[in-house]
Amino acid sequence: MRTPDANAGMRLVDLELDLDVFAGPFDLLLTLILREEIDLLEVDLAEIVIAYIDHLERRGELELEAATEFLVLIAALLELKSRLLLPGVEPEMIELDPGEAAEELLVRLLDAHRYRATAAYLQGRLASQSGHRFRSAPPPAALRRAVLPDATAVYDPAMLAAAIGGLLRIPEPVDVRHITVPKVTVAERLAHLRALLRRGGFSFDEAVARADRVTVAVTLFALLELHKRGEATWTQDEPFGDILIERPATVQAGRLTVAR
Amino acid sequence: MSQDLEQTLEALLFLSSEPVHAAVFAEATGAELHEVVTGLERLREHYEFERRGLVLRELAGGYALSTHPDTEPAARRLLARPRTPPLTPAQAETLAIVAYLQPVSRPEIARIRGVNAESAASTLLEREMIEEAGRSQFGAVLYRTTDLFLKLFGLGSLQELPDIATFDPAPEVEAELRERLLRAGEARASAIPGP
Amino acid sequence: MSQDLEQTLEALLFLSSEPVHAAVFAEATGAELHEVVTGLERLREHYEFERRGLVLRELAGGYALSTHPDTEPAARRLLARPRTPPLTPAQAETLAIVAYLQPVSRPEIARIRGVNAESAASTLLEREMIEEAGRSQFGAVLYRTTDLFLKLFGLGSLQELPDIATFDPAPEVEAELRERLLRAGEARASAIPGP
Repeated sequence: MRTPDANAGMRLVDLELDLDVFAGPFDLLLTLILREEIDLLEVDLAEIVIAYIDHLERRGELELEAATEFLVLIAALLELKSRLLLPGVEPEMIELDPGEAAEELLVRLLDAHRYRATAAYLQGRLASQSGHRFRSAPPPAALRRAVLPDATAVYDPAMLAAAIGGLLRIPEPVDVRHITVPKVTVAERLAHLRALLRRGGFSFDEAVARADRVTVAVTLFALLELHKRGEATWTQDEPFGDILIERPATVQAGRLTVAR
Repeated sequence: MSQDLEQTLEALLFLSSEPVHAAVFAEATGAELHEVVTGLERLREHYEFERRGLVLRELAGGYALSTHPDTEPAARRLLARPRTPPLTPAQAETLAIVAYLQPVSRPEIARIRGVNAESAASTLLEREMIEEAGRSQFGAVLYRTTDLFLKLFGLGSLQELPDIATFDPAPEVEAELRERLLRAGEARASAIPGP
Repeated sequence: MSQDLEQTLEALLFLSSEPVHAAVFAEATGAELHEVVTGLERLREHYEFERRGLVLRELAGGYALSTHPDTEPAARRLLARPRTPPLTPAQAETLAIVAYLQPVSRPEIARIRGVNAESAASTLLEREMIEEAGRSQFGAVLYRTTDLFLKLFGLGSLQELPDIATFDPAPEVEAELRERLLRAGEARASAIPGP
């Protein structure tokens, strides 16, 4: 039914990319990623999406099937990439070899195809039923009137008193005094952490002692920033354990060697 | 062709909840008016002579199908069974307000509950646990409970409604129940942050 | 008696807007279940052999009358609207996934479709083709199909849906997808470039 050339679904190969790490057709990039010849971490997926949108604009039409397929592929890539960005969360997923990654993408694509076919079946089925109409008029009121003698006690009257009791309860006024406008900034916390670093290593708990939750969050954000800039490194022996922060042992040509 | 017309007329009558004029059928089927009238007559005879469960009746507004009077007892047994699924919290609250404050208007119920009572009240009306009881001085429909309500709750009369003191969180407050419910409802409404 | 039963069943079917179980008819008519089933079967044959405008159908686990599809053009002219608006591709895909995987969560639907299912699911909920069916262990709302879905799609039960394997992509499609995933690069490298 499908031939490898000349059909709507194949038009994805027309998508030419010009990225920092790669220039060429989209499916070649996909192949190279799956074979780990290009590091997925280095690929800016947003750039691919923008290229695809430009591509659509140039064509002046939206090919639904090709668009769906592109979305499935890019979503699968995004998920793979997000797993790579979160080391330690699912270690077995990082071990995914190119064959397995391709297999996973293939399963996705097959599922998408399968349910697209099912959808077409359901649409056809609904259309084939359109000649069957049902009467929607309510039955005559005279026939519907409940017959009193048939009725038996099925509800507990206490339910009514309980409902009224609940409605009589006047709610506690909401206390909003504890909500304060957070004034802490990343810049302040960066300065704080740098000051601590100058004294040598420190623990995260120490850095946020007696701070409120917003300050803790902003401090963590500042710490990530320090790490990104190569100014700090950290170790955490166990999940939810304290984090020890130190200056990197050595800094070589901007690349970071983690001190252990 | 005429069998087809009779078939089509039967389907159109089945779908119509109100009586329909022969001229309307003529337009829908593309047949002549006299053909439609003949078709309807044959349909009427079919139901009558074959002793079907349906009857074709000519009313002021046109033609309509209805069920044969002989089937009425079975129809009642099918349709008039009291439907008594468990009440949702919204329905229980609405019903309790009507039971204790009757007659009470829908806007008042909404004020006490702090939320719209539209759908709960409709369900209770449909299940014949509450009914309309005239209008308030501002024109709002008033509700009261029905005899079926008493029956379904095993109550001899409204005087047998449980004393709310056992469920009342603030029994020391001496005030009219209605006033206190409204005050609590307003407090609830103002406690919910507005949009 | 049996003519009476058939007559009564016809009237009860006419009055019921939703499919009704044979057991409910047995209760309403006072007849035995097997008599009801036989009566319904004879009614079905009557509509079919006498070419009536109505059809007796088994839907969503019960029995319901509908109009004969031959009468659809006239019904459309009379009621001036199509019976059920068609589904968009996104709605149909979402419905397909719910029908086959139920109960299924929205994120799972999105994962299979590769795109957000928000708006399609809302429309299907609004059209009452799907409904909520509790929550998953992660708190996501689960969906299942409704009886209205079965009714609209002419199904007696979910078992009547074709085996999902029926919709497996053809082997050559699967081979082609595999090919594209792994060998498109090579193929392109050796082929003449350009669209």
